[in-house]
Amino acid sequence: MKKEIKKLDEVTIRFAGDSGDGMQLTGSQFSDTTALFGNDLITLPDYPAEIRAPAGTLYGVSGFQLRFSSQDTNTPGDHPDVLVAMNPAALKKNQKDLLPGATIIVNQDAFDLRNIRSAGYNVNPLEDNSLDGFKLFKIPISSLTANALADSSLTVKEVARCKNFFALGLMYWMFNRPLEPTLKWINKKFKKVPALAEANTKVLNAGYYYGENTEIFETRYTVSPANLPKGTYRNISGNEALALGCVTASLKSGVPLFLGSYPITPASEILHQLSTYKNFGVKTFQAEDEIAGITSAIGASFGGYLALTTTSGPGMALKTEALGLAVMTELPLVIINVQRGGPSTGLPTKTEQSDLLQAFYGRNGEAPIPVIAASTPGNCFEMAFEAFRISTKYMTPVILLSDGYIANGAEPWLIPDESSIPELSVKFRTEKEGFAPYMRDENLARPWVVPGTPGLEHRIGGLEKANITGNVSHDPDNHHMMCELRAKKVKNIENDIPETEVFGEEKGDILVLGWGGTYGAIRDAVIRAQKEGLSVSQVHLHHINPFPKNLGNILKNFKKIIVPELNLGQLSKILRIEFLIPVESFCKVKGLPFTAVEIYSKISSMSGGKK
Amino acid sequence: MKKEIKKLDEVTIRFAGDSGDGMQLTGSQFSDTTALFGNDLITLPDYPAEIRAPAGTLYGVSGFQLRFSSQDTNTPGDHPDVLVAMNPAALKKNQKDLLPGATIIVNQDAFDLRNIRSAGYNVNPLEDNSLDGFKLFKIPISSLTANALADSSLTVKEVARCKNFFALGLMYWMFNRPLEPTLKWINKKFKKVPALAEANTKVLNAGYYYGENTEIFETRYTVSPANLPKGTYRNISGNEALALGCVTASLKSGVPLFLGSYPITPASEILHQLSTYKNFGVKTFQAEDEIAGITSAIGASFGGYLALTTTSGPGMALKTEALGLAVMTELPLVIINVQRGGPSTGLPTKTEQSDLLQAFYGRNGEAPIPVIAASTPGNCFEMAFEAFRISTKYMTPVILLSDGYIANGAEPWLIPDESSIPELSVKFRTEKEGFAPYMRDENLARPWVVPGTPGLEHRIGGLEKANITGNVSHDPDNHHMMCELRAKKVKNIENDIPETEVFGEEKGDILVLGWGGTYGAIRDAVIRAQKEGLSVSQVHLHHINPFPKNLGNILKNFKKIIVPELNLGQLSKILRIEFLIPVESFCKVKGLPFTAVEIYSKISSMSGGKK
Amino acid sequence: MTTNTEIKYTAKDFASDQDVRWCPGCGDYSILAQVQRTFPDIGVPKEKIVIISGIGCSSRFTYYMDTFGMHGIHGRAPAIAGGLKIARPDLSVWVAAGDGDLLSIGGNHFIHTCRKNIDLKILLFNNRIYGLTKGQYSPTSEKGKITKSSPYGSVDYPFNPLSLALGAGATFIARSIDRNPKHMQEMIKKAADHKGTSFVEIFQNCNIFNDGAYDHLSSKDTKDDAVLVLEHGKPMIFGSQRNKGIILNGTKPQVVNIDEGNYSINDILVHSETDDNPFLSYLLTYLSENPDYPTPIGVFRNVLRPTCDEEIQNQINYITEVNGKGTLKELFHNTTTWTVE
Amino acid sequence: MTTNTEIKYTAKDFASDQDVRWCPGCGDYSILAQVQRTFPDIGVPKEKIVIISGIGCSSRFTYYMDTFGMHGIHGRAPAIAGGLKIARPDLSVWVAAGDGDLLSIGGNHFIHTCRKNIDLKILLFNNRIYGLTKGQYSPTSEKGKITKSSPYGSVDYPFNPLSLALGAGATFIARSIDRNPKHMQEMIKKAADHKGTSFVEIFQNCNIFNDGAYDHLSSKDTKDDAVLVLEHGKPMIFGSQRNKGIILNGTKPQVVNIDEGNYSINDILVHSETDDNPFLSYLLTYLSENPDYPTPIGVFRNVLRPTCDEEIQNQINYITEVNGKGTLKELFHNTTTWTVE
Ligand SMILES: Cc1ncc(C[n+]2csc(CCOP(=O)(O)OP(=O)(O)O)c2C)c(N)n1
Ligand SMILES: Cc1ncc(C[n+]2csc(CCOP(=O)(O)OP(=O)(O)O)c2C)c(N)n1
Ligand code: SF4
Ligand code: SF4
Ligand SMILES: [Mg+2]
Ligand SMILES: [Mg+2]
Repeated sequence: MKKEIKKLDEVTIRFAGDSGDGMQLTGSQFSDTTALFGNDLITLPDYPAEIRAPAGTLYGVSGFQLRFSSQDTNTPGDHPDVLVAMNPAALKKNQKDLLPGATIIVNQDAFDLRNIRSAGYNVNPLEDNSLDGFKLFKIPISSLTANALADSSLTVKEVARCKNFFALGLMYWMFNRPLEPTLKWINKKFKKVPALAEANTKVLNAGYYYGENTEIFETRYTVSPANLPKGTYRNISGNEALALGCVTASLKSGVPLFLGSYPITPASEILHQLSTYKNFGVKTFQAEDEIAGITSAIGASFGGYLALTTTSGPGMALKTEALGLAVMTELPLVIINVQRGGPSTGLPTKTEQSDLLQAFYGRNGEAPIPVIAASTPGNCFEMAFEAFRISTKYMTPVILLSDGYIANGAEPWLIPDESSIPELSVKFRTEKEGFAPYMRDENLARPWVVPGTPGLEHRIGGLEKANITGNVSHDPDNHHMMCELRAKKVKNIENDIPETEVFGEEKGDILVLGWGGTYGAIRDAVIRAQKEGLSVSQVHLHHINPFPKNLGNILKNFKKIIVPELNLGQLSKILRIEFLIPVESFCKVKGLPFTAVEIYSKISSMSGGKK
Repeated sequence: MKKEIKKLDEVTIRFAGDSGDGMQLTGSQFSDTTALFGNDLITLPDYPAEIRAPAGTLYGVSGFQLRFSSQDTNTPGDHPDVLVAMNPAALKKNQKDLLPGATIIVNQDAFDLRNIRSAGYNVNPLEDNSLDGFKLFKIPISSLTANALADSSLTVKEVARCKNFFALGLMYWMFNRPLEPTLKWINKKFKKVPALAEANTKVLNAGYYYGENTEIFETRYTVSPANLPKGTYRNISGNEALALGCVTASLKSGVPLFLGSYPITPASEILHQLSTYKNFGVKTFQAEDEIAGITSAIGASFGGYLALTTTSGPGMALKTEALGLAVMTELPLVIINVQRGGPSTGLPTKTEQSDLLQAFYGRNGEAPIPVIAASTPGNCFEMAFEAFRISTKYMTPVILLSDGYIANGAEPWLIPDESSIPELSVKFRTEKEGFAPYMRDENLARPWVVPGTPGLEHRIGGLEKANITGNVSHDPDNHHMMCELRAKKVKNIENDIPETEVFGEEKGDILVLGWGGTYGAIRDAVIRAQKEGLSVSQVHLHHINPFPKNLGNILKNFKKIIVPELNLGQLSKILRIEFLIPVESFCKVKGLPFTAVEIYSKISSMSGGKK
Repeated sequence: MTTNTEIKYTAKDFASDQDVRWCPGCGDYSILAQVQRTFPDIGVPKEKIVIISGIGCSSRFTYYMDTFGMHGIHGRAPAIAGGLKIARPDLSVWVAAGDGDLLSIGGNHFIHTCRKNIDLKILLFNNRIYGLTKGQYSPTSEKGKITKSSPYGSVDYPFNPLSLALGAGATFIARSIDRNPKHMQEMIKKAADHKGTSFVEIFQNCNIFNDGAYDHLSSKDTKDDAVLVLEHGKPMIFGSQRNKGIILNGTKPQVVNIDEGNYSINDILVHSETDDNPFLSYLLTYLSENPDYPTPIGVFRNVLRPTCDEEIQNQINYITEVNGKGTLKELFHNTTTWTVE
Repeated sequence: MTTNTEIKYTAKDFASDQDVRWCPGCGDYSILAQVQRTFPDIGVPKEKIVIISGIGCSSRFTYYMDTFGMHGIHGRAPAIAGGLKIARPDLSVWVAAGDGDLLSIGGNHFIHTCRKNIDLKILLFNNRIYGLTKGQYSPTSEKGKITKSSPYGSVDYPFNPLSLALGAGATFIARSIDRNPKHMQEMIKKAADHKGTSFVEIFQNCNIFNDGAYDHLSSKDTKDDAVLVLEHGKPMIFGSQRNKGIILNGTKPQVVNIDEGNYSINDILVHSETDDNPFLSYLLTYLSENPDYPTPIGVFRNVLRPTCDEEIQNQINYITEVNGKGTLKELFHNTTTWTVE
C-alpha cells in the first residue's frame, strides 16, 4: 500500500511516558537522526522532580519535545503537532498543550483500569469522545512489541522495556527518517548484550513496518533538510556547551582548568561532563558543599588555574560571601549559575530567570561583578569562553547565567573552526622589579602572580587593601578609592565588549529587549510580528553588567520597550536604574519557558494590531 | 585661685589613647555623668581592629568621642573642641580632625623617644611648633598619677593603669561636672578590691584638683542642661536598644524570644545583651555558624517563638539561602544586620550602609522581604519592636538594618511609659475546623500553628507550595500566583506603616532623603541650612521595603533630591526603580559616618548659596 | 517527652495523605514503614512529634508522616531541628537525612549537634550515593566508585558515620539495615527512648543508582557471617554457626572461632553500650572498615549526659527563680537612670 | 615537596615586613617564632610555601610570614587551601586557624579535608576562646565557662579536636603547646614531613580573654605530672619522678606507678604512631577528657595513605597517557557529528 507523503515546513513532536519508559532516550534518538538528516531542530526534555515515581502517576510523567524544521529554528515549539503518549498519565498531563487537530498516538495497552485511575481519569479517555477533534491513533504498542519478541530469550520485564523503540520506529516511518543511525547506536550500546541489541533492532523495525503496512495511517510526512551553513555539526545541550567552552578557554590559554562544585539540578551535568576531560588536564573537585566549591576554586585561582564553580539558585546563595573574597582579592574566577525555579528549593527541575538581581547585588558591601548570560544551548559555548576572557583580563570574578531550559535543551551546533577561536592570552607575572600586588595595568587589573614564583612572595585577603601595596588598610580615603576603583574596573569592560545588535529596524514602535534563554521564543515572535508588518525589533543582551555601550541609544529609538522575563521584572529594574526609562515588563514565573505565541500576542496587543 | 567660667552651648570631646589605656571607660564615665547632669549628648567609640595592638602604635589607638549640649543633639560632633591624647600615636591619629583653636591635652610623660617613633613622628610634636594654633596643654599625667599613689600598695603596672582617671578628673573640672557618679561607680566596681577603689578615687580627685589648683588653666566651661522632655532617662547604645526592643516585643506579645546567632563585629553585643535576659525567658543559642544561626531561628519560629538572628555583612551573605526558606515557609523571623565596611571581611570595625541592595535582592528566586532601618541608637528600640510587629502580623521574615555607627554610639534615651507601648497581638491557630496551612487572612498571612496543637499536624518546606493546602506543587499557574502573592503580601504592608514626615517645608528646592544611621548628620546639616534661609527639607526613611505610601508625592514637591549614603548609591538605585526619578547621590565609603558639615556643604553647593 | 497512655495509635495514624513518590523498590519504603510501626509505641502524642529533613530523596520522608514536619533546605535539618528543640523541649524532634544531606553539606551541623548533645533523633538514610541529583558519589561512597561525577572512580575515602559521630562526642549511636525490619524497629525505639542526640545509621538500598550496596549484609547466604548483631551485656558472637567471636588482642580486635578449642565463649568481648569511656565503641565502629571483620549492627553506645536543650531551659528556670520573672520596668531600668523634671 | 638543598634559610627569611599586631604576651607569638625557626629545615624553597588562613587573631599569621599567603574568610581556610593544593601538588600548603575558625564555622571543611587526606598542614591555634571578636566561648571552651555570650556559664560540651580529626579519618594528628618551643618545632617539622593531612593542635594562651587556660600544662610545678610526652616506640611514662605510666585494663586505660612494685616498665603501653588500626590513637585522644589521666602531647597517629591531590593528579596523568593529551578537535568531535556540504 502506497501512502501519501505530505511535505511540511516543520513539526513539533512530544514523547511522553512514565519515568521508566525511556522517553528521554527515544527523544534524543529521534533528534540525533533528525539532525543527521539535516533539519534544524531544538529539543526540550522535561523530567519530573522525582527520580522514578510510582508507575502510572501524573507526577511520574517524563517528556521530551523536539521541533524540527527546514528553516532556522529558535524554539522547541509551542504546541506539539504530534503527541506520543505511552500511558494515560502522559496523555492527561500533555493533552492541554495540544491544539485541535493535533495527532495523538497512544499505547492502547497501557489504558487499563489501574493506569486510568492513577492518572486521575474516571473513564477511559480513549472511549468517552473527549479526544474528538484530535487525530487519535490507538495502537497496542505493548502487545505489538511482545509479538515481535515472541521468540526472544528476554524476560517479560525486558521485553516491556523495548516498547519505546516501537514508538520510535513508528515515528521514523511517519516522518520518513532513516533507521540506520539508531540501529548503529543500538549495536554499539548493547555490544556486550547481543540479545538486547537484537531485540531492540527487531522492535524498531516492527514499529517502522507497522506504519508501512497497516491501514491505520494514510499519510506520512517529510520535512526537508534545512539550509544550514556549511560545516560539521553535532548536537549540543547548554550544559555540554558550557563544559566545552570552559575546556576551550583552557586550551586556548594554555592554563589548566579547575572546577570546584557541588551537585545541584540543573547544573550537575557540567560537573559530570568536565570530570570526563581528564586528558585535557581538567581537575574537578566535588566539594562538600557550595561554599567549598567556590573557595576551593579561589584557592586554585590563586595557584594559577582557570577557576570555575558551577551551581544553581540555592547554591548560588551560599556562594555569595566567597564572591566578596574574590572581589577583594581580585582573582579571576568564573561562577556559572544555571537558574531554576525559586525562591528557596523552589522548583528544582523547572526553568526560571529569577537570579539576575542576586547576580548584581547579592553580596555584602560594594562588590561589583561582571554579569553575562547565555541565550541558547550553542551560545553557552561562547559565553563560557567570554567569561574566562573577561575574568583573566580584568582579574575579576565573572557571573555567567544560564537556565534550566537551555541547559537541558539541545540543538545542532556548527563546530567552530579551531583557528577561528581567538587565543586567550594570560600572563603570570614573574618579574620582581617594580612588583606590587595591587599595582594595576591599563585595564585596572592587578598582576596574577602564582606561588612558586621566586621573590614575588606576597599576601592577599578579604580585608580592605591599600592601593598598590595590597597591605591591610583601614585608611578612610583609601577605602573609598578602592571601592570606586573596583567599580570602575567593571564598568570599563563596556569598552571591551561588542555593541549589541538590533534585529530589525534600528528605530520603531516596539523594541523587545530580552536576555538569557528567552532568546528563541522572542526571536520567533518578533519574526512573526515583523512578517505581519508590525514595527518591532529585538535586542538580546549577552552582557548585562556592564551593558553594551550602545544600548542606551538604541532604547531611545523606540516608542515602547517590552522586556519579557521569566521572573517578576528583574532586568526591567536594572534598566530603570541605568537608563531611567519606563519599560513594559512581560513576566512569566511558571517554571516554563515562554512560548513564541505568548510573546507574539503581547507584541501584537501592545502595537494595537497591524500597522 | 578663682578661674573664669565660660558658658558654652555645646562641646565635643575626644579621648584617645592606647587600646590598653581605658579610653572607652573614660569616655563612657564622662558620658554618664554628663547625661545625669542633664545635657543631651551623643557618643561615638572608635576601636581599632586589633584586640590590643602593641603599645604606642598608630593602629593601636582607641578613641571615644562625645558631644554634649544644652540643645537637642543629633551627632557626636564633627570636630572635637577638646582632644585628650594619652600618647603620641593618639595625637598623631586624631590631630587632623581638629580645627585651629581646639584644645589639646596630652600626657607629656608618654612623649618619650620610643613612643614618638612608634607613632611615626621624627621629632617630638610637642616641641616642633607643629601644634601652634591649638591650645596645647602638656600635662605629665603619668607622673602626677604616680605621685598621687606614692603611698599605695599597687604595683607599678597597676598604678600606670589609673592614669585615665586623672584625665577624667581633669575633664570633670574643666567642664564643671560632679565627681559623685564616677566615685559611686568606682566603689561598686572595685568593691572586692578596696586598694583599687581607693587608688582610682584618689587619682580622679587628683585630676580634678590639678585643674583647680594649677595655673595652667585659666578658664573652665559649663554647658547648661538641655531642655529635654520630662521623664526618666538612661544612656543607650544602638545594640542595647535592639536587645531591649526585642525583649519588649516578647513581653508585649507574651511570646518568648529565641536568638540564634554567631558572633561577629559589630553585632555581637546584641547576643551578649540578650544572653543576660534569662529571667525574661529569652533563649540564646550561639550557633556553629551563621547558617545554623538563622536556621535554628527558623526552627524556633516553627515552634512558636519570636525568632531572631543577628549578624553583620559577611554573616548576612551566609544567611541568604535560609532567608529563602523563611520566605517560602512564611514563618515570622527577624534578621538584624548591623552593617560594617565591605566587601568581604572589609573593614570589620568601621561603619557603612552598603548592604541595602543585598537586603532587597540578595536571594535566589523571587523572594520579597520587608526591609526597615534604624536611624539612631534610641530608634533601634522602636525598629526592633516594629520588625516583630510586621513579621508576626504578616508571617514573613523582616530584615532590620542597623550599622556600626549607631550600634556602638550612645545617647540618652527617654524611657518610654510601659503602657504607651502597644500590645503585640499574636495568635496561634488551634482551631481544626477549616484549617489549611496556606490559607490566608486579610493581610495575606497564613496561620501560625505550632507543633503540639492536636489535629493540626501539617508539613511545610522550601519547595513551591500549592495555594491554600500547602502541598508541594509543580503546577505552573500556581507558582506564578504564589510568587505574586508573596510579593503582594509585602507590598501591602505600605498600608500599615506611618506616612513619612517632612522636616521643614513640604515643598521646596532641595529634599535631603536619607535612611539609617545618617539621620543625625543630615538633621544637623538641614537645620543649619534652614537657619541660613535655604529651601531645604529632610525626609528620613525607616521603612524601605515597602516605602511609606506618601513618599512618591513628597518627592514630586522638590526640585532636587539629595540622597546621602555611606555606600555608592544604593537607596538611589531603589528610588530610581520605584519612582523613576533622578536623584543626586552623595556617597561616602570611608568606614566613617557623615559629618554634618559634609552634608551641609553639599546642600549649600547644590543650592548655589543662600536664597 | 510526655507519655500519653490514653491514645492508642496504629501505624496508619502516622501515614499522611500524600502519595509516596520514591522509586519502586527503594529502601526508603522500609524505613518509613518501620517508623510508622514504631511510633505508636514511643509514648508521644503525635501532635508532639516533629520531623525535620533537608533535601534529598530521603528528605521527602517528612511529607509522608502525619506529624508536624518541615522539609528544610539541603544539609540544614539538624540546625533547624536544634533550634526547634531548644525552643520547645516538650517536643519529640526527629531528623530524616541522606548521607549527602547530613554528612556532606550538613556535616558541620551534624557534628555540632552531637557535641552539644541536643536531644534530637537523627535517622541517616545511608545509600552511599546522591539519589535525588541522580547518582553522584557521596561522602560514604567507597573509594574507586564510578559514578556520574567520578567516571574514572572516586578518589575520596568514605566517612565512617559512626566514627565521626563518636569523634564529635555523640551519646547514642546505632546502626541498622533496611532489609531487617524488626531490628530497625528496635533501633528506632531505642533512639526514641534515649535522652540526648540519638544517631541511627540505616543502610538503605538505592536500587536505581547504587543497587546492591548492602546485599552481602542482607542476603540469606552471607549475612550471618557478615553481620555482628550487638546486644548489651552479651558476648560478640556471630556467624552462621554462631561460632565466631571477637576478642581483643592488645589494642587490636581479632576474629576467633570458639569451636576450634583455642578460644571459648568466655574469651569473647562482651558488649556494653553504656561504658562511659568510648574505646569499645570506637573499636566497634572501626570493624566495618576492614573486610577481616564483620559489620556490627545494633546500639554501639548509649550514655546519659545533660542535653543542651534542657540545660538552657534549666538556666532560664534557675535565673527566673532567683531573680523573679523579668518585667518591662526592670528591663528598661537595668542601668543608671536619671530624671528630668 | 621539592627538596632544595642549595638555599639555606634562617628564621628571619620567613618574617614579612608587616608589624606583628597581636596583644603583647599572646601565645601566637611563640607559634610564629617556632614556624619561622622550623621552616628553614623543611626543605622547601620559600616561594613554594603558601599559608592560608581564615579570620581570627590567629589567622593574621599569614601576614607575618614572608611566603605566599591568603587571609581568607572565616572558616574557609581548609577549603581554599584544598583547592590550591589539588591544583598545585608541588606546593607546600599550610593552614593557620583558630578554634572558632577551624572547628566552629569551618568544621565541615576540616572534617572533609581529613577524610579526603588532602596534603595540607593544619595548625590549630587552640586558645579555647574567640579572640578577635572579644571573648565569646568557642567549641573548645570548657562547659560552664563564663564569657560575654555565656554570662551564666556555657552549656556546651567542648570538642576534642584530635578525636574529631580521628573520627573523620585523619592520617596525622599531633599536639603541642605554645610554651614548649622545642616540642612545637619538632611537631611542625613532623607535620611538614608527613604526606597527607597533618593536623597539629597547639594549646595557645590568649592572655586577654582566656588567660591561664593551659597553665597546669606549662607551669614548672605541675607540667610533669599533667603532661604525657608521646614518643614512638617508647613506653608511656610520665610524672616528675618519671614513675607513672599508662596500662590498658581491658578496654580501659589506667595510670599506674612503676615504683610501687605492682607494675614494671614492661607493663606500660608502648606508643606507636603508625598503627594502621586507630584504637591506640583514640585511647590517647580520650585521655585529656578525664582529669584522672595526663594530657598527651606529641604525635598520636602518623599513617600513610594516598592523598586526594596526588590521586587526582595520577588519574589525569594516567588517562592522558592512555588517551593522549586532549586537543580542541577531539573535544569538539567527542560525539556523533554530521556535515552539511
Ligand atoms: C544548597 C543545595 N545544594 C545542592 C542541592 C542539590 N541536592 C539536592 S539533594 C542532594 C543530595 C542527595 O543525596 P543524599 O543527601 O544522600 O539523599 P538521597 O537522595 O540519596 O536520599 C543534592 C546535592 C540543593 N538542593 N541545595
Ligand atoms: C562569616 C563570618 N562570621 C563571623 C565573623 C566574626 N569572627 C571573626 S574571627 C571570629 C572567631 C575568632 O575566634 P578563633 O577562630 O578561635 O580565633 P582567635 O581570634 O581566637 O585566634 C569570628 C566569630 C567573620 N569575620 N566572618
Ligand atoms: S533514586 Fe534511589 S534513593 Fe532515590 S527514591 Fe529512587 S531508589 Fe530511592
Ligand atoms: S585577643 Fe587573645 S588571641 Fe587575640 S591577639 Fe590578644 S591575646 Fe592573642
Ligand atoms: Mg544518599
Ligand atoms: Mg580562638
